Amino acid sequence: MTLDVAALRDEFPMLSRRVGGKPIHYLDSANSSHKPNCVIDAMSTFMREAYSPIGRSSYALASEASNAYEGARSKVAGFINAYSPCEVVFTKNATESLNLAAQSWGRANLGKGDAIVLTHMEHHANIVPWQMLAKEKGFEIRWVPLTPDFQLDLSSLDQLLRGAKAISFTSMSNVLGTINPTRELCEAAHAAGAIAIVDGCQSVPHMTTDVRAMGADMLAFSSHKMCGPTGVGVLWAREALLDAMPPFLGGGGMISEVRLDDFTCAELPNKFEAGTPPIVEVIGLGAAVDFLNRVGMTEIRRHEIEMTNYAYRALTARYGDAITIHGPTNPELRGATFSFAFRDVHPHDVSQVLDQHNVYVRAGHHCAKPLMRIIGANATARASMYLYSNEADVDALVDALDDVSSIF
Amino acid sequence: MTLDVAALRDEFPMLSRRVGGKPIHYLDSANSSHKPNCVIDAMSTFMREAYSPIGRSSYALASEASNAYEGARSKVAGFINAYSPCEVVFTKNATESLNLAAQSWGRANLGKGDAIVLTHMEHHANIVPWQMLAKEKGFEIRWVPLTPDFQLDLSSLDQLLRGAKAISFTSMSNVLGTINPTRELCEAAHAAGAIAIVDGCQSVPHMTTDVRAMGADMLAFSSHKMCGPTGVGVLWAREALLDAMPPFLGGGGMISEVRLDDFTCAELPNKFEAGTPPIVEVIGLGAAVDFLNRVGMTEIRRHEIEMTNYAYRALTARYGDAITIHGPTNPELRGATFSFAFRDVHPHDVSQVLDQHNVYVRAGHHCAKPLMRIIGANATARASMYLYSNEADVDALVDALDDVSSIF
Amino acid sequence: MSNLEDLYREVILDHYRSPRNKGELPPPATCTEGANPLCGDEIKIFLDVADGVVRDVRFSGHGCSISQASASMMTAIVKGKPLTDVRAVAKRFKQLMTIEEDDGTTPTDIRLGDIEALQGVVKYPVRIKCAVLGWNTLLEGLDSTST
Amino acid sequence: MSNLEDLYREVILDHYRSPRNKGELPPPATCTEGANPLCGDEIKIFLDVADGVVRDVRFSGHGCSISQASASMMTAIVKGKPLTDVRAVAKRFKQLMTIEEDDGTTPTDIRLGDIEALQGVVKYPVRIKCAVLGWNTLLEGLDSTST
Ligand SMILES: Cc1ncc(COP(=O)(O)O)c(C=O)c1O
Ligand SMILES: Cc1ncc(COP(=O)(O)O)c(C=O)c1O
Repeated sequence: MTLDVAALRDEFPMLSRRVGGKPIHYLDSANSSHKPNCVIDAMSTFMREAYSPIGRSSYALASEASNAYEGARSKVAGFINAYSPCEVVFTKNATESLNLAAQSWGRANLGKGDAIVLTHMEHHANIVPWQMLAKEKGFEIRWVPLTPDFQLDLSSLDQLLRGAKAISFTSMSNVLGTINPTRELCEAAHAAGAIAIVDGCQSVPHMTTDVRAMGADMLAFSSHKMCGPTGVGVLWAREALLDAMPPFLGGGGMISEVRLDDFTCAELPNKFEAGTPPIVEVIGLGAAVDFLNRVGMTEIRRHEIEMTNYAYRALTARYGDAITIHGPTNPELRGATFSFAFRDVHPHDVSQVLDQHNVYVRAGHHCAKPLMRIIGANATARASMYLYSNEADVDALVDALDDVSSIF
Repeated sequence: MTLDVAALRDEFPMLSRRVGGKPIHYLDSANSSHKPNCVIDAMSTFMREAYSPIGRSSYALASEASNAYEGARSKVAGFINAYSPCEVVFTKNATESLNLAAQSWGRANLGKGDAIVLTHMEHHANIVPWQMLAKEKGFEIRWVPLTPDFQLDLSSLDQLLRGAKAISFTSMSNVLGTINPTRELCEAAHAAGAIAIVDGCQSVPHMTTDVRAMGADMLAFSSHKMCGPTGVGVLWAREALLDAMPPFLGGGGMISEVRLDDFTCAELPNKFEAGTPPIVEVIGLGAAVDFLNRVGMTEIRRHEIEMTNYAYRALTARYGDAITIHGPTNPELRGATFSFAFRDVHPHDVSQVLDQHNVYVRAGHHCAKPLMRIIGANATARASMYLYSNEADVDALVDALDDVSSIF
Repeated sequence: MSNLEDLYREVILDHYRSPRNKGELPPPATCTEGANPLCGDEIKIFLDVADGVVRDVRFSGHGCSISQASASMMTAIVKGKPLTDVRAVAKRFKQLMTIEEDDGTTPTDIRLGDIEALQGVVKYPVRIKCAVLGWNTLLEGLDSTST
Repeated sequence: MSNLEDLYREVILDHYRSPRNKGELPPPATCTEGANPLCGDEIKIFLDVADGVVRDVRFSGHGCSISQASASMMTAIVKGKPLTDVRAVAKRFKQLMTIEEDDGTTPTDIRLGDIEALQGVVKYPVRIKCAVLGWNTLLEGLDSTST
């Protein structure tokens, strides 16, 4: 069964927005996704009918709200097949999740003479936190390079991992669309005695995630890319790892005892959730997980493979060599995210002309400057799809590129 | 002119929620406030009609959304009389704001032999981040004690500040209600060559804030306590200070350049906003600021002084010595937050009985364990009011306490 | 008038007002501390265990009526009991509090006596932590004694 | 067909396709780098200033049509001009781009020539940064030369 995309689109009010009297074609879902009515309504209904501080207060409404909040944690835990809800830490976004990994686990475990492994296709969120810490602690950062067909070059992986304490890598490139072999990478890490941290931002919204099958030690992702609200992200990690990690942010909720001279930490997951959490946003994320489960992650993945095929054919049929797609050609090995160069027109100009046709793509370095340098582009235009993307979106993109040709 | 509280209450849908068929009396606003329709609607309308990633994408909808986001920043800047919007950094809550202050400013400026000054009435959010850093860096934490009438004892302030690099203090105690002399404290800090960091969580929602008049160097507060959504907080700091501070979280948006071996930071305020920000929540906070401006901060303060008077009289008239209110008696020197002991009944039991009457107060240590120890209470019950609190709320509290007496 | 009779039964209030075995035991009795960080309740359990029997037990600390009454009832029931019985009662109690599932291994004939009165707590989930604080601390104490 | 004629005027596309003064100047000419972190555009401005006059100027780097055309037009207009005129033109241009207010101090008779064609950019706020990148870099270069 494939998705009934037309029906799904009706659930996303933004998709019927018109600009200049014409429909819009949103092709920037790798950046952030739109929100279905059920998520928007879950948030506003909660604020209207059930809002309450959680955890710290004990009256009936507060425990009702706490239950809703913890219920969402269980939903998220189930969604990624975590061992226990207490392994799910709510952050503000995936960037905070990765900073938490670096500042808590990294600060406690990395020093002079140590090394970690990253890849050339990481997002800045999985580079800069490690660079910041490395500057202070003096450990080494090693890089997994790319093959010419936009895959990770694993030929020297074992060597890179030798003596390394962790590898942190993206499960799917936000620029190339490349899906990385997470399981193989996690196994190689463990064989070398390193832990495996997975940046799941681009895969968790688009395909089934199973942290047990993956064998990961930590997984970071963001709500706003998976039909959920902004303001909340997730760090999942194995319980034993979280237990051993020092706290990250200090404050209310994460302590068990505070004296003038010292403090002790609360149990998981509270230890890592200092201050008032994004209560409403977590409720919204729970609704997004329900929505994705209802639609079905397998079906979403299948739909995106179909769309990838469709887009590939449509773009190359019309433009041939005039368009260069930076990324694997096999749709099974990639997500529905296309970075491309169109003739020698600057991506900023491409996106400007597309914008005029209500075709919304992103142009720039996509927060992956090292990768851009490696693929030899200063910027690319990127069209990225999701469960609600349809052939009309792709057709509009293909047609609008004609206008780019006519201007430049 | 006093507030038309009845009309205002109609704007807060949660206040008409009934439990067990009866109205609720929400007296936990120091913990978190309810949200008016205009805030809830601003968020859901934005998600339905204008949602878009900001900053990094260049199509028309993205710049529309960026303008809305930056517009909210300007509103917040205006609300506290900041010198410039670029001094307003959006965080996830006040706790993150204070951790940012500690981890960025503190990590760069505090070492062995240094000292900072806190007070005995701080919230854990303004204690633990400093303790965490002090453990690592070995600087000293000094404490401003309390007077018997629940004020800061400033008699030895100059001595405490001697050689200190910062004082960080709350503008209003979340337990005692005490309003601290922020201006005097900031001046004393500057005279001693220290910077002044203000935890504004409890004052910003309830009275006019003017960072220039205050003379503060940094100010932290949370959206969810000031009619805004969860998931967003603010750190305001002087531009020169922010400029000199190293980054806190690393990732997309906060960089100007990233190479394999290094990165450089973006300009303010982006430097401190790594990753996808709480876009929808910032829009909601902007709506909350508009709402508070419409109601009028002077009028809100006046209303809360009246409510304080009313509550004081009502509680002591009925219960005399059976109730002990931990906090200043003069309503001009305090906010409408009452921590109290009722006979020798444990606060948890007090709040349980009150809950049965739909009177929602918080019982516990209020994330201020050092203070609790100092006032000799293991826990207190706390009733806290806001612009929408009315005499019926207080009357319900007073009546319900009768039932506490009848059970215990 | 309130509907709290379920929670604040007379026998609970009685244990709260007149706690049994409140106080301390000198060494070699062991002392185990427990706390409920959320509400600030703190408890100490003093245990004198010999020959597999709880010879004496005391508790001190502060907390709400439920935590104090529960601790008082607990001391009353475990005092003089063999450890196996104590553990079985603890298990039974946690099942009553719905925080442990009945795995069929608990003898069904265990009498909880006064403690049954605490079952009204289940309707007030946040108070369950208060009711089990003393019991959890006791179990921790037993674990450290028996090693 | 698109409505982009305002933005992509013929004269702009001409400067983009055939940039004037593209290249480098050897020392002692100064070189100043500028970048637009959001979109990745990078530019270098080479300046040969003597006796208060911009004797020669070149630019290199990469960027979109607007940033390239604007830089090209800029070099064409400032080459050979006294510094005071250059600063006045820069100021006038930034006013055109609405990022600087007209404080009344700019002579009103400044001719921007081709550069006027860039005023369509104002309707596309995100592109304003592209249009001023070269100018800002030039001003930075002048500031560092004159000290
Ligand atoms: C004085 C004070 N500081 C800090 C905080 C922490 O705020 P948040 O939980 O929103 O981070 C609070 C509220 O809980 C507070 O009352
Ligand atoms: C691969 C990858 N990692 C990390 C991030 C950062 O996510 P966020 O901006 O939600 O923190 C993103 C998205 O921007 C991403 O695509």
